Amino acid sequence: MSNSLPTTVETAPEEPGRGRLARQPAARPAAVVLENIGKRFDKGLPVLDDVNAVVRQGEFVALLGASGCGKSTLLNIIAGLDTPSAGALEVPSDGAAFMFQDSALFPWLSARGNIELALKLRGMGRAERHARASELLDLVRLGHSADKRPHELSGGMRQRVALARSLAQDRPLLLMDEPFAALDAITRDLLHDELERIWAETGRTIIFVTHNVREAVRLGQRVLLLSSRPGRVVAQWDVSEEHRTNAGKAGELTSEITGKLREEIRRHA
Amino acid sequence: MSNSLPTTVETAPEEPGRGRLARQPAARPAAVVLENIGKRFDKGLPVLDDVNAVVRQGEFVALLGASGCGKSTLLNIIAGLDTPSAGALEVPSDGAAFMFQDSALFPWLSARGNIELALKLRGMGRAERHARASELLDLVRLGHSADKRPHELSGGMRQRVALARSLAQDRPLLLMDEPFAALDAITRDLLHDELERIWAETGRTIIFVTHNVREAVRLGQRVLLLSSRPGRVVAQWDVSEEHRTNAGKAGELTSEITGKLREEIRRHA
Amino acid sequence: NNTNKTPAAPVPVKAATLKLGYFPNVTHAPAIVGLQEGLFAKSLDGTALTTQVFNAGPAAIEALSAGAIDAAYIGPNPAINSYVKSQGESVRIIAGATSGGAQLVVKPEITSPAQLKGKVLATPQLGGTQDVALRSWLVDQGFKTTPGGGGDVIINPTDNAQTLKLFQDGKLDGAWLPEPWASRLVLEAGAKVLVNEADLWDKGEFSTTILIVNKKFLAEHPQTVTSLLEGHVASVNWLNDNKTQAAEVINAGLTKTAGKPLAQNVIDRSLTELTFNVDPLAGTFPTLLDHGVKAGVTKEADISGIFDLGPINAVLKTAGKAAVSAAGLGSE
Amino acid sequence: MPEKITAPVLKSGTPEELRSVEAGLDSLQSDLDVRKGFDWSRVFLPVGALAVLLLAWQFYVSLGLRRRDQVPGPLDVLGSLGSLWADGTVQEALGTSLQRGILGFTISVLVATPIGLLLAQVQVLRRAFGPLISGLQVLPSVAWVPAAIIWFGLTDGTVYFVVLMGAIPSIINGLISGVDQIPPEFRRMGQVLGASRWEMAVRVVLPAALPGYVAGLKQGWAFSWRSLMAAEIIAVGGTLGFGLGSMLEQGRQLADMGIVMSAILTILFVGIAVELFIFAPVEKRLLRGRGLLAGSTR
Amino acid sequence: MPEKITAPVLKSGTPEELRSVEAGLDSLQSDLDVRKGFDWSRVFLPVGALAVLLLAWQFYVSLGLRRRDQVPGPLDVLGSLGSLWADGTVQEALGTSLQRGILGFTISVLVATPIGLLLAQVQVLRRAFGPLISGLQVLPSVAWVPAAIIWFGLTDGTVYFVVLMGAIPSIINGLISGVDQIPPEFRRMGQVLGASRWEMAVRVVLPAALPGYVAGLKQGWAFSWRSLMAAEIIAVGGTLGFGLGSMLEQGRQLADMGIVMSAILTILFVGIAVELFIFAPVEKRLLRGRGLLAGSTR
Ligand SMILES: Nc1ncnc2c1ncn2[C@@H]1O[C@H](COP(=O)(O)OP(=O)(O)OP(=O)(O)O)[C@@H](O)[C@H]1O
Ligand SMILES: Nc1ncnc2c1ncn2[C@@H]1O[C@H](COP(=O)(O)OP(=O)(O)OP(=O)(O)O)[C@@H](O)[C@H]1O
Ligand SMILES: [Mg+2]
Ligand SMILES: [Mg+2]
Repeated sequence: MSNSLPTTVETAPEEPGRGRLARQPAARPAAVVLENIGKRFDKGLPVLDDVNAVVRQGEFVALLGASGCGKSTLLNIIAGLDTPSAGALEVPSDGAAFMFQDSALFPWLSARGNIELALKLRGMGRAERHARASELLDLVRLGHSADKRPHELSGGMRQRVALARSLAQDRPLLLMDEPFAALDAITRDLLHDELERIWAETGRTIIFVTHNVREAVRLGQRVLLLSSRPGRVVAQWDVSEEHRTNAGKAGELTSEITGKLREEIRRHA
Repeated sequence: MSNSLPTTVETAPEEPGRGRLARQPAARPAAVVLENIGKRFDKGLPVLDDVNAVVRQGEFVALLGASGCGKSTLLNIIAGLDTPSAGALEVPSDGAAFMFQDSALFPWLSARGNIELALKLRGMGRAERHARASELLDLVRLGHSADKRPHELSGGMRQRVALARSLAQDRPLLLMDEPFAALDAITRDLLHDELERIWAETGRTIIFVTHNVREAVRLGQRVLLLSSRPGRVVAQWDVSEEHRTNAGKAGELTSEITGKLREEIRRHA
Repeated sequence: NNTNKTPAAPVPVKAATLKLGYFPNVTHAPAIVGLQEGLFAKSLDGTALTTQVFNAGPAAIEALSAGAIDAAYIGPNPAINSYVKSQGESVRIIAGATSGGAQLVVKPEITSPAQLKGKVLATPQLGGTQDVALRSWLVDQGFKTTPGGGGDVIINPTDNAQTLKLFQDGKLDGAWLPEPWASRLVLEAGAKVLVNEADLWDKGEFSTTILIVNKKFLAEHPQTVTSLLEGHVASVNWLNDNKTQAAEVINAGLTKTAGKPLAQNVIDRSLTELTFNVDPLAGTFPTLLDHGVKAGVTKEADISGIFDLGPINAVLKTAGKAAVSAAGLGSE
Repeated sequence: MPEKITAPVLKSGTPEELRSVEAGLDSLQSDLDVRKGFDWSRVFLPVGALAVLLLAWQFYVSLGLRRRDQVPGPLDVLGSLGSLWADGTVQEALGTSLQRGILGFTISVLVATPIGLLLAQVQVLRRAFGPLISGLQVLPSVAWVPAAIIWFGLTDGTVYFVVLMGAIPSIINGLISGVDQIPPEFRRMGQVLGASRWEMAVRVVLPAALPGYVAGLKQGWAFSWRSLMAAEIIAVGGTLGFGLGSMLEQGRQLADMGIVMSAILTILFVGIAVELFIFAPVEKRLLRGRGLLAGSTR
Repeated sequence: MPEKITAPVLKSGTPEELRSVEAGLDSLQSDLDVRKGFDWSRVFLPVGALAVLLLAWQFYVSLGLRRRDQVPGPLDVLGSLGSLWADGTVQEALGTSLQRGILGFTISVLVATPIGLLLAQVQVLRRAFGPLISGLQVLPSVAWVPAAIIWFGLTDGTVYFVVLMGAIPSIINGLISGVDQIPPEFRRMGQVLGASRWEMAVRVVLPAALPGYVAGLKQGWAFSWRSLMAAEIIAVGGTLGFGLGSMLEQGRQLADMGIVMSAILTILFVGIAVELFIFAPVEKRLLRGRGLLAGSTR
C-alpha cells in the first residue's frame, strides 16, 4: 500500500481512510493545502523547498523525517506562526491547536492553570473551565499533580500537560510536534488510545510529527515522509484498516518506511 | 536471564558482562553506590524511597521507569546537583558528565561554542579545543550547523549538541537522561553505535535513562526498573551477549521488561 | 598652600593661591568688580587667584569649611550658622561688602500690612536674613507665624527665580526679597514695595553681603588675607566712585559667570537700593540673631569672636580711613 | 537496617576523598532555604553589616582628622536625631515623605504600566516614543521644577509632578526590558491559544515579564524617591509640607551636619525597610513560583 | 506551475475568509525586520514623534494662555539655543557633561559589575549588603554633596563621587536582578561542566544575565546622568567646569526660560542619542543572538 513520489504529491489519496471511520477522506474538503511551500531563514540554505501536500478534513496524518529536516518549521507555517518564503497555503480560518515540540508551558501557572488558560481564551466560563481541566488532567494521568508548577514536573509530565492544553483548544485542526517523545511505552500506549478516541469523537483534522515509525503506522491514516536539506515530501503511504488489525502487515509497512527513511538520510550523511 | 527483585537489589550481578568487553563487572570496584536513598521535595510525597543500587566501574546501565517516577531526580542526586533527603551515596570524587533531559544549551553560544566551553572548562587549549569540537560535531552529524545558535537548531539537533557536549567532558562517569528521545530512528541507530564505541574505547561508566525498552536492551549491560510513587528499584535484568546476537532472545527480554513495566504502572493508574 | 610644617608656631607665609567664592549676583558686586577691574589681581601680587561661582549658600559654606575655597562673599546668615555649628572653628568675618537692598514687595492691591492676613508670601530661604526679617516684622505687626508654614500669614521659603514666576502667575501675594529680585518683581511683574527693610534698621543699614575667610587660612596666611582686603577695599571704593560705570561693569561680569546680564532698569534700580561698604555692621548682628530667635528659626547662640577685623582696620588705616567696629563680637 | 542520614554522606569512589565541598554546600544551602518560613538572617545580616559600618564611621571620626561639625560621629548624629525626634521634626518629615512617595509611586506604576505594555507590544509606538522616554529618563528632576511651578504653583501637585516625571520613564523602560526578554515561544503559544491583543498583553506578556518588571519597579521606586527628595527642596515648609528632602536641605542651610546626617540616615532606613519588607518578599515569591530560586541568592 | 508568492496567500478552508490579519501582519513584520541592515525607521519615527510634540508645544504657546517669557515657544527656545551656541556655551557645557558622564558611567560599570556579581553569587554578602545597596540607591544625589566636598574639595573628584554614588547601586541592583532571573539549569550545567566559582561567574552567570544586566545599565546610565546634573549645580566654573547641569541651573537662577529649555532640550537630545546609538543596537544584537528578537518590538 505504498507509493513513493519523489517530487510530486498526490493531492487526494485515492484510497479511503481506515474502515473504523465511516468518512471518506477523498470526498471531504481539504483542510490544509500546501502549494510549493519554500522556507529559508535569513542567509541560510533553504530548509523547505517546494513542499506540496493536501490534508482533508478529519484526516489523521503522520509526518516523518530525519532530525532537522524541517518538520517543526512546516507545522509553524501551517499554524501561521511563521511565513513561508515562497508558495501559497490554505489553512482553516480559525487557526490551529498546536502542541509544540518543547512543552512551552507558562512557568507562572500551575499545570491546571495552563490548561485553564487555554479554556479561558476560548471563552469558557469559570466553573466549566475547572471541570474540563480536571477531566483533561485525568485524561493525561496527571490528576494528582494538577497544582504543580511546570518546574516541579518531570519532562514527561510537562509533555502531558502540553498535550492536555492542546486538546483543551477547540479547533478543527490539531498540530502535534512529537507529542509522546518523552513518555514511557505504557503511558504512550494509553495516550495513543485516548487520542484516537478523541479524534474519532470530534472528527478533528490531526497532523502529528513523530520519530517513531511504529507510532506513525499505529495512529496515522496517512504517513508523509519529508526529506532533508531541503525538506520536501518525498514519499507517502496510506495506512489501511488491514495494517491496523494485521501485526505482520503493519510490521512490513513499518520496515518499508524505515527503509525509505534510511535511504533518505543516507543521501545526506 | 531475568531476576525480579521487588525491594532489594543485588549489589553485584553474578553474571559477567557482555563478551564484547573482556572486563568482569563483578570484579571491578563500585563507581556509584546508592544506599537507601530517599528524596522528597518540600511538602510533597516522597519521590524516591529506599533506593539501593551499585554500579561498577565501566558498567553500562539503563534506567527504566514510568514518566514522573524519579529517574531524573535520581541522576541529579548521583551528579551531586541535588541532595537526597535520606540515605548515603558514594560517587566518583571528580563528578560526573551529565546530559540533561532538556538540552540546557547556553543560548548565547553557538553549537560549537557550547561544546568548546565544556572543553575549556576541563582546561583544554584553544587549538585542541577547536579540533576536538569539530570532531564531536561530526560525530553527532552536525558539522554543517556548528555556528548556529541553539534557537536556530531543531529539537533533535539541540539534543545532539547536548550529547556532544556531555561527551566532551572527560569524566569516568557519564549520566544521560533520555539522550536520544528527540531523534529519528536512523540517527538514533547511528548514535547508538557511536556511543557504544566510545564506551568500549574509554571504559567509562554510563548510566542512561530511556523510555525505549528496545534501546535499553540494545545498549545496557544491565537494566534497572524504577517503580513510581515512590521510586524504588523493583527489578533488574542482566543483558548478556546472547541477547545481543539473538534477535529472538532480545525480543523476549524486551517484552518481559515491558510486561513488568506495565504491571508497575498499572499498580498506580 | 595651607602647608603646616611647624605645628607649634606656624610661621605666616604668603599663600601660593587664593581661592575665592562668590555668587553671580548684583549683591556680590564688590567681588565682580574686583575681578572685572583686576583689583584683586593687583593687590594679591604674587598669589594666584582662582574663583569659584556658587548658586547657593550651603555649597559655598561647605566648600569654605572644607578648605576647598579660602574666602567667600556670602550673606550674614550662612556665616553665622557655620560659625555657631563649628563652635567658631570654621570661619571669620573679615569685612562687610554690601548693605541694604531688601524689600517686601506685594501685589498692588495690598496697600497696608493688615491686608496680609491669610496671604502667601515668599522668602529666599528658611532662616535666611529676609526670612527672619519678614517673620519678626510680621510679629511686630501682630501676626502669628510658624516655621512649619502655619499661622496668620503663610510663608513659603522658595528659590528667588521661582518666586518671580509664581508671583507673575498670581500664585504668591508678595515676597521679602534681596536685590535684584525685589527690583525684578517690581519692574517685571508689577509688584509694589510695601516695606523697605532699610526702614527697620538704625540708619537704614543692615548687612547683605560680607566677606569671610576660612579660620585656618587666616591664621596661616594673614598677609594674603590683607592683600585680599586691599583689593576688596579698592573694589568697594571703585563702586562708590564710579556709580555711572558700575552697572556696565557688573553686567559684564554677570554675563561671563551667569550667562546673561540683568536688564538695564533692573540693575539701575538695584544699585540705588544697595550700598557698598566695607563695614560689616557688626552692631546689627545681635539684633539679627534676636530676630531669628523671635521668629523661631534659630536658637540662642554665642557669636562673640565671629569678627576678625584687625586686617581690614590695618588696611583702612594705611589708606587713612576710619576703622570699623566689631561691636564686641571679635577682634578689631 | 537502612541508616537515615539527612545530609548526604559523600564518599568518593576509589581514593576515599571528599567531593567538592563547595558544590555540596551550595546545593545544601539552596535546599534548606526553601523550607523555612521567615528567615531572620535576612534581618540580622544587614543590621550586622550596618553595625560594622557604624563602627568604622565612629573609628574614622575618633581619628580626629576632621572637625566634629564637619564629620559628626554616630553618637553625635544619634543625639541630633534624638532631639529632632523629640520635637517631632523627624516624624513629620518621614510621614510627609512616605505618604508622598507611596502615593507618587503608586500613580507612577498605574500610569507607566499600560504605557509600557503598549510600547512593548506595538512596534511603531515603541520606535517613535521609546527613545523619547529614554531621553526623559535622564532629565534631572530639577528640570521639571520650573514647568511644574507654572502649572501647579507651590502645591503638592508640583511635588507629585516631579515625582511622576522621575519614576514613569524608568518604570516604562523597566517593563519594556522585561518584555524584551520573554522567550518567543510564550507569545507564540499565546497566539496559538487565540489570545486577543489585550489578552496577550495581560495574560501572557505581563506575567512572563514580571521578574524584569519588578526589577524595573525597584529602579522606578528609587527614581521616584530621589525625585521626591529633589522636589521637597524646591520649597521648605509653607504651603508645601515639610519632608525628608526639606529636612536635608534645612540642615545644609543651617550648616548643621547633625541634621543632614539624620536626614540621610532616615532616608537610608526607609530605603532598606522598603527593600526588606516589600521588594524582597515579592521577588522571592515570584522567583520561587517559577522555580528560579534554586541556585539564586535571593 | 508553482506560483511563487513571497507573502503567503491566506485562504480559509470552507468559507473563503481571511485569517486574522493582525497575526499575519505581526509575523510578517518580525520576519522582515531581521533581514535589514540599519533600519531608518528607528531614526525617523522618533524624530517624527519629536516633531509632533514640538508642533503641539508651538500650538499651546500660540494660544497665548501664558506669558511668553514663562512658557517660551519652540522658536523662542531655538533662538535662545542659537545664541548660546554662537557664544559656545552649549558646546562647552555639552562637551564637559558628556565627558564626565561617559567617564563616570564607565567607572561605575567597572566598579559595580564585580560587586554585583559577588553579591549575586554569595548569599551571605547579598543578605548583608543587598538591602544597604537598595538603601543607598534611594539617597538623593544632594545627600552626597557635603561629604564629597569635604573629601574632594571643589574638584572633578566631587562630581565623579556624586555620579558614582548615584550609578553604582543602581547597576549593582540591575545586575543582581538579571542574575536572579537566570534559569537554574544554566548554573547546574556550569556545575556539571566543572566550572570554578570564577568561571561560573564569568562564563555562565554573567552572559546568562546579560539582557537583565543591560537593562540595569540603562537605568544606571540614567542615574549617573541625573546625578551628574545634580553635581554640576554645586558650583559653576572655576575648578569645576561648566556643564549642562550648570547651564540649567544658571537659567533657573536667572528665571530665563529660554536657557532652561535650551538645557533641557540638549539633555533630552543626549538621552535620545545615547538610547538610539548605543543602547538600542547593543540590546538588539543581544536579543537577536539569543533568538529573543522574534515577536519583540525592539
Ligand atoms: N530560527 C531559525 N534560524 C535559522 N535556522 C533555523 C531556524 N529554525 C530552524 N532552523 C533550521 O531549520 C532546519 C529545520 O528545523 P526544524 O526545527 O523544522 O527541524 P525538525 O524537522 O523539526 O527537526 P527535529 O526532528 O530535530 O525537531 C534546521 O536545520 C534548523 O537548523
Ligand atoms: N523541584 C521539584 N519540586 C517538586 N516536585 C518535583 C520537583 N522536581 C521533580 N518533582 C517531582 O518528582 C517526581 C519525579 O520527577 P523526575 O523528573 O525525576 O521524573 P522522571 O522519572 O525523570 O520522569 P520523566 O520520564 O517524565 O522525565 C515527579 O512527580 C515530579 O513532579
Ligand atoms: Mg522539530
Ligand atoms: Mg526525567
